[in-house]
Amino acid sequence: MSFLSDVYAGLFYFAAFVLVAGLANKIIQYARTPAPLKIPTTPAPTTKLGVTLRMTREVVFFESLFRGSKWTWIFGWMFHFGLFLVTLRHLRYFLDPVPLLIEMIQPFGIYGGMAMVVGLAGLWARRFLVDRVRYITALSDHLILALLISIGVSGLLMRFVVHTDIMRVKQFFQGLYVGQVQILPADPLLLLHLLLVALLMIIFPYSKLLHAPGLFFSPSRNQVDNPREQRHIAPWAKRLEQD
Amino acid sequence: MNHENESMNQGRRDFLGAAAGVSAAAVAPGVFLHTPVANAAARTDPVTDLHRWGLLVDTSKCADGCTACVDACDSENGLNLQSKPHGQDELKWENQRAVWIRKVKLQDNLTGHVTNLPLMCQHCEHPPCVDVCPTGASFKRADGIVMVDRHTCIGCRYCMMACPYKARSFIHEQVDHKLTRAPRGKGCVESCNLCAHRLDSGDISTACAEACSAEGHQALIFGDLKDPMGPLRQALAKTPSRQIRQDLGLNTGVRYAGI
Amino acid sequence: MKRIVYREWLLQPQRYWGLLAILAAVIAVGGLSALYMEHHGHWVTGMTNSVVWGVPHVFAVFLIISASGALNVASIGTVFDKKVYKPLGRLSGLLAVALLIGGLLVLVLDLGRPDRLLVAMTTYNFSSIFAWNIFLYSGFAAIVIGYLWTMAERKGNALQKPVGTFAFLWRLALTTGTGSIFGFLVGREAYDTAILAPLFVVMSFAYGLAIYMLVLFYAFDADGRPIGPAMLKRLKNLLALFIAAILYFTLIYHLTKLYGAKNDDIETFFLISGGLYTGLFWVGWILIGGLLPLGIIYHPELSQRRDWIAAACGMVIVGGLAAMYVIIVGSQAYPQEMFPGYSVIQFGAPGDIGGQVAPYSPSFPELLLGFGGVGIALLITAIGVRVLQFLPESLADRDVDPHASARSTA
Amino acid sequence: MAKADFQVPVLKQYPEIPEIEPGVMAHSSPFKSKPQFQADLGFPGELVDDWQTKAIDKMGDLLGRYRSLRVYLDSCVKCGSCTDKCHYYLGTHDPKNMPVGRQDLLRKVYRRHFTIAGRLFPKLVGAEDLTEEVLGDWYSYFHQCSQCRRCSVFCPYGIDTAEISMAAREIMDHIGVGQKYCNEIIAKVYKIGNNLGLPGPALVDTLEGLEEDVFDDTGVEVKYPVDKEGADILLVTPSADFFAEPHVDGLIGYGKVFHEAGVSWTLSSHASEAANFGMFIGSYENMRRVALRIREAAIKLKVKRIVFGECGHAWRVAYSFLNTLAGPWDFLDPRYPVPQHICEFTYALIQEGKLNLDKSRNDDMVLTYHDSCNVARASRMGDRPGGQFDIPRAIIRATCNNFYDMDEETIRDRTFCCGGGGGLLTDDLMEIRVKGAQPRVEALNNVMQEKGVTHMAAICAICKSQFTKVLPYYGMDLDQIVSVHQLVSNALVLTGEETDDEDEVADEAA
Amino acid sequence: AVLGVGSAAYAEGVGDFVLPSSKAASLENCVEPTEYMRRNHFELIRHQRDETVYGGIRGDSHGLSGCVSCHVGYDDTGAPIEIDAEGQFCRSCHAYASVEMNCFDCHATVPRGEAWNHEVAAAHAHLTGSAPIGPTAAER
Ligand code: HEC
Ligand code: HEC
Ligand code: HEC
Ligand code: HEM
Ligand code: HEM
Ligand code: SF4
Ligand code: SF4
Ligand code: SF4
Ligand code: SF4
Ligand code: SF4
Ligand code: SF4
Repeated sequence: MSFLSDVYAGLFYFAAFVLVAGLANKIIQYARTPAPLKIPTTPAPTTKLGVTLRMTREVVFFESLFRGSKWTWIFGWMFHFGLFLVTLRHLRYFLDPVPLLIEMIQPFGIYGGMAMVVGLAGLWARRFLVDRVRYITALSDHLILALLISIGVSGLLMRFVVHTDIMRVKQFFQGLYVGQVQILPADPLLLLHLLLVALLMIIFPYSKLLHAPGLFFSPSRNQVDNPREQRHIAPWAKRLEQD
Repeated sequence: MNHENESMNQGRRDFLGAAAGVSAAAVAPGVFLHTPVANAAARTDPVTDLHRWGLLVDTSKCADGCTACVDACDSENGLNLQSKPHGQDELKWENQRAVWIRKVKLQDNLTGHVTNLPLMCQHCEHPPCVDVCPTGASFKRADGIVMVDRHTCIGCRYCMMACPYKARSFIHEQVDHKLTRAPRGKGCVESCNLCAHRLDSGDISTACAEACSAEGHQALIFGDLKDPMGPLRQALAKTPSRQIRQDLGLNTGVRYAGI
Repeated sequence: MKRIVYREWLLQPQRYWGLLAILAAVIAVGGLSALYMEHHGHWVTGMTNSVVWGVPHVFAVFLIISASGALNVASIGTVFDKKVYKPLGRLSGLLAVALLIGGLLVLVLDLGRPDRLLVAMTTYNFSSIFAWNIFLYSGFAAIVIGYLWTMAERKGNALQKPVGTFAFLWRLALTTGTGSIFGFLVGREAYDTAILAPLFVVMSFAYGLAIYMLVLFYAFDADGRPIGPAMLKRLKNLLALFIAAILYFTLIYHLTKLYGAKNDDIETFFLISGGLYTGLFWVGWILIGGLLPLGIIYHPELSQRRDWIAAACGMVIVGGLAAMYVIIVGSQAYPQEMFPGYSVIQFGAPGDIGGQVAPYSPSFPELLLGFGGVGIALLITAIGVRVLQFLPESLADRDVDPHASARSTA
Repeated sequence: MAKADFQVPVLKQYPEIPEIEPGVMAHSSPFKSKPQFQADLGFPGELVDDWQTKAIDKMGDLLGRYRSLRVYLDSCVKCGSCTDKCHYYLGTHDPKNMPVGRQDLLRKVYRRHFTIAGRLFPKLVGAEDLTEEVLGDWYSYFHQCSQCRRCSVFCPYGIDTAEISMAAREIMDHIGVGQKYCNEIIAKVYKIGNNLGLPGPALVDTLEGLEEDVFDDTGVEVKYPVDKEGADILLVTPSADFFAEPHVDGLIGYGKVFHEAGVSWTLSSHASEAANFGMFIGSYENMRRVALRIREAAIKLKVKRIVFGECGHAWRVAYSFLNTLAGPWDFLDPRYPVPQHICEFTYALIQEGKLNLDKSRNDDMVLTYHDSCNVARASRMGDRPGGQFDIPRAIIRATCNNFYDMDEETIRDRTFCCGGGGGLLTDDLMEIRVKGAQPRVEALNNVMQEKGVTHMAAICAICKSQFTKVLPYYGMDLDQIVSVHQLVSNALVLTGEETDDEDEVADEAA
Repeated sequence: AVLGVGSAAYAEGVGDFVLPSSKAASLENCVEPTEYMRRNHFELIRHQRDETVYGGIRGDSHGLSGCVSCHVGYDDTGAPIEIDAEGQFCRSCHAYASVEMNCFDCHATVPRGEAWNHEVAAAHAHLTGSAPIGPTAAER
């Protein structure tokens, strides 16, 4: 029992470290790499504010994907929006006291969970049904979907079928903040859920999940369309001029 | 207004027919043997259709100026704990607060004769409120009591539209004070439930009928419409009675004598 | 066969975003009103235990039946194979879904416990028309979306006719169902009649078409697409037909009521002595919603002018709201008759209403909520036509019906 | 109809997304560049020893220099949104022509060498070593991308396969595998000043010919000056404009517009080429070298403004990169953007009412307009986003009575590339050019059938050349493609022009 | 007065949320094993709710009124404290876990006018706000 708690405590310390360090590393790498040319996909906004709006539309509504593929958009958006709600709902395990806003979103998180699983199922189905998508799918693409679906399903099962002791779960994670290992309820579903979550955290910085930070660094989306007005030059290109 | 009288007579005949049907049901084998006794303990098994609870209002006995039944219902069911929201108009509030039973005074258009009667949910056998309720929150218990499951009521108020007796009330405001036996909250519809909690706790009485007796009027008689020996059926046998809006054929559980 | 080319709505960005901003503001105000009413409880509205459905229901029912009517245009195209209506089909479907969502949202936000929406969607009482309506509504949305898909996706074209026919039947059921919400209320004098169902069906045709035409005119004007005179004439004649049908069924309705002799009191109430309700009936329902638009449509000059036709559509809509107000609120205000031959001289406590006309004055938030619903419907439409190809590039007569224009020029 | 030794795609009424047919285009690759031209550009002449290591090193170098490459290689989630967007996929059905399929050719090597997952579990994430076979695929398929950026419009992360193609071509150049067409042309620019290798005197000759033609036509002396020092405007235009049809009609139009505007202008023999093939091969250094010629010419001729003629890729480099590559332009007149597009110039004059346009002169044509890919998705005109769509259309509407757009999904930023961009405009790639043109030609065919469209206007030299060559394969006429400024040229009534029917013109102008 | 609030919010063991002043404090177990209650109490009350509302069954301790009567805390004067008040039994948990619970929109938060049963009523006669007990019809 307490052995299990120790193992999970260790696992989560490790996973959190990998997630944070890996992501930080990637983000710094992206930020440091220069973009020597102006390549926004036009028509593009001509002001910073416009770019912020464009980016917001991409992040919130998946605008380009909407234009590209309606089915993928429906399922993809369902999944991500569901995931977003679930994440907000999960904050209750990690914050104390729980902010009012999170408290108010709580009930919607459950719908989010369902939407997430349905969306993932749709996305997965597409990987089998559409020949073009089947062609570009690697094993890892299937595995990530399987991982996320398993997390979702185990969570929903806990919510609706085999309840776990939420108080203890929260205490466990609150304990981790201060380096104490509290008792984690030894419910199999919870243990599975948490194991998969730790796995997700670990692979995040080393897989295609990098699309989340990647979008913000995509030059075709985040650049202002003003090359005639402002000279844009990368440091290494500047050096060419000095020769 | 000749035809009105006619329809009243018609009503009477209908009722006799209906009453015959009731007794026929009660004579069914096995049923007859069961007589309800007031056991002090609360019930542990679900209600059945061996009973159908009802009331007889003898309007001739209902006193002008008396509101004992209304007051009793109010305190039994916590209705007196409602408070007018700050700033609300007095008259409008009277039209908005929950009322389970009201005292009605009628005057005959021809004779000018004044009749008093209490009006509450009539516990229809074929309740329109139940028919229309989208979620099934309005329901009829096996023992004939029509009530609202306020855990599934969404507050659509369709049942209020459907009820011919204006028996239902919508809770228009936040309720601060409530009784354990009578939970109540904003946004649901409710109405007289024949003091179901009393019945379920082993007693056979309603607060209103009890209060009327206590006042010495005996205008309200509560009982089991399926028990031929019970006080209600005995009283019905003695007095001619009818249902309000008998034309709708709802076969109400509350009957009126003297109108 | 000639293809119909559809294009996204290419309104100038500033104008488009301005429009969205206005609609968003209307919706926000409506939302805040709902929040306000929900937070305090319904006592802040004009509604009471006597008039339990107020202005929100007027708007909601209006929007819902209009939704079903808006689909009419598509049905004429697919179900009745009128080719010239085909290009109008997609917008018709979109508008139907949008209006339905707008109406339902108003309905839901006026519930006592909107937080139990899930209860409403998971527990059904199948003897309730209302419950059937929930099915009818969500089914309607789903079918119309499917129908839109068959119109937009060529793989689905073959299914267009069966799906369209199904949608058409479903829609009739829906309006009939909505009408029946009232028609089966035996306890209310005004409603207890089967004629309400067909009345609602023709009302839905007219209101839906009027809204459709206004939206079409605006959208086409805004990005300079042509509507041919033959097309215009067709639409406006259709509208006239529906208006006439409303007037006819209104007459039948009152005749049946008058015929059922004991109803003459409520007839007197509606037609003569009902104060506001009588006024709304004659001026709103009959005059503004019926006679005036008919006059415009059959006027030799005015009927040639797009703005006058638009005005006629506007009048039909105003008349429709008035009709809904009379039907929904008026009938509740009229006292329920429980004791024939008696006068009610006291009914509970002094403010408690029985035996007399119940007062109802709508509060501001109720109105704003109603407008919010309209805003939602328009917002969905505006976004829909912008991001997807709902609008045909041209409704000029030669593009829609080459033979007809050949005939007319010949 | 032109003869083809391959199957020319059939045009349908409605676009169809084909099923994949792996490998059908593997055979298509351009001729390799000769060592001598490689050297001119600073690349090894032929495949170097230990090319694998060199290629990986170069990839590492580019990853450090281009954020786009880094982010794009990491971010793709294989959502499939781009798969049916590339005209080469639609025309050839080869899955490696799906943008993501194309990217993956490079990505699998990237994963193998630059990611932990690819190093540890190559099979799992689809990572592969750079083998000869992979290099072969690179050479084939990265030369079946016209860098049109259509894929980037629909990708949720804006992944631009053009950037990947450019990087791949750069890597290949660095190990000695260059493409003949692009590299030879760049070498020609360095030597002579333009892609076609048209020397200065020939240029002067050609332009004098034009002046005579215009005079014969209109009776007005419109000048086409070269190397005129002190002119206000330096016009940089694709060299095809000097003689190819219908390009040259565009050039005539520019001259007339300048003439009417009353500005002094000149061409330069040193920078007699607007197109910059440095971009096609992804080589910043070469692109910069080509661009600097314009700077040199501008300084030498002491002009105040620079205006570009009708060319798509050229306008991308001019609009988006010129300031970066050859700026700053502080010695030019600060009142005008640098550079300007000829359409912006003409449009401003139309707005001011300075051009007397007789639309009826174009009544023999019913027009549609082809948004050239790089103008549409990689540049802008005017001061509002989307000006690149509105301004040319406004010019066409001002000069023609009959204009219809093609299907919305095939125009504006969703336009289909002509099929010949990105350095593929060479006869050794005829098959891919014809097949890649299919989506565009299909949309054109539809408006021809439905609206009676007869001609398609374009503002790109590559598009014009490509269509004149390719349309016959589809049974259409090569002269159905026209320049936008050809329309202007037709409609423009020059001041002092003798017209057949003075009254009519007066009516029109009133 | 509000005893055990501090410990309640951070209780670790099973049963540590029980308020010392409540009746439950003196008992060994909840209506079901306490481990079970922690995870499933709401299923129980919900089930009981339907039993009561539709079946009229009120003689079971799994009802919400049962919870309140046993778990409600009392202040120094012996007056019951609302069970969903800050730091009280239901709230201490629900606030920590941020689980919304709207039962007490309608339900009484202190035992007050329990179901009509003179035994129950008599037992609570001393509580403020209890329904006045009159003689039943049977007794009269
Ligand atoms: C007979 C009295 C009694 C009734 C009625 C009762 N409980 Fe309990 N409850 C207890 C006792 C005693 C404990 C503490 C057991 C322990 O310490 O292990 C407890 C513990 C609990 C716990 C666990 C608290 C913790 O700190 O872990 C919950 C949750 C709970 N009860 C909820 C309820 C609910 C919900 C109801 C109504 C269905 C209810 N109880 C009815 C006596 C009762
Ligand atoms: C030991 C801590 C604890 C105590 C004490 C407690 N609860 Fe809970 N309760 C929970 C947790 C945790 C959940 C949420 C379970 C979930 O979401 O899976 C919950 C959920 C519920 C729910 C379901 C809410 C929903 O929206 O699904 C109800 C109803 C409920 N509790 C009632 C009560 C009542 C009434 C009391 C007091 C008598 C009480 N609980 C005391 C921990 C507690
Ligand atoms: C809108 C008001 C309302 C809300 C909210 C409400 N209830 Fe009730 N509840 C009632 C009413 C009214 C009764 C009484 C029905 C009767 O007496 O027949 C009741 C009865 C009950 C009963 C059976 C009687 C008892 O006291 O044991 C239970 C159990 C119950 N509710 C549980 C809940 C739970 C759990 C919740 C929260 C998830 C809840 N209720 C929310 C109105 C409500
Ligand atoms: C800024 C935040 C994010 C944005 C804007 C974003 C956007 C997208 C988009 C547009 C897609 C492609 C469409 C699709 O297949 O759904 C996608 C795919 C995906 N996203 Fe995200 N995402 C974000 C965060 C995340 C996070 C945090 C996760 C994981 C925990 C995630 C997991 C996935 C997965 C697994 C896919 C691939 C689905 C498939 O295989 O088809 N995303 N994302
Ligand atoms: C360390 C992190 C996490 C912890 C401690 C955790 C814990 C839990 C618990 C205890 C539940 C049951 C909720 C209940 O019974 O009411 C749950 C549900 C759920 N979890 Fe997690 N989880 C974590 C991370 C995640 C992640 C990353 C995802 C998604 C990718 C996820 C998806 C879900 C879903 C969909 C549900 C069901 C819906 C819901 O209750 O919100 N969880 N989780
Ligand atoms: S208590 Fe009896 S007498 Fe008094 S009003 Fe009620 S029914 Fe009439
Ligand atoms: S009287 Fe009204 S509320 Fe009561 S059962 Fe009949 S219809 Fe329903
Ligand atoms: S208000 Fe409640 S009880 Fe009445 S019909 Fe609506 S859901 Fe049913
Ligand atoms: S039976 Fe009970 S609930 Fe109904 S009116 Fe009488 S006292 Fe009120
Ligand atoms: S840039 Fe154009 S040619 Fe290249 S892959 Fe993308 S769509 Fe195809
Ligand atoms: S659209 Fe973008 S993310 Fe999706 S498969 Fe294509 S390149 Fe990858």
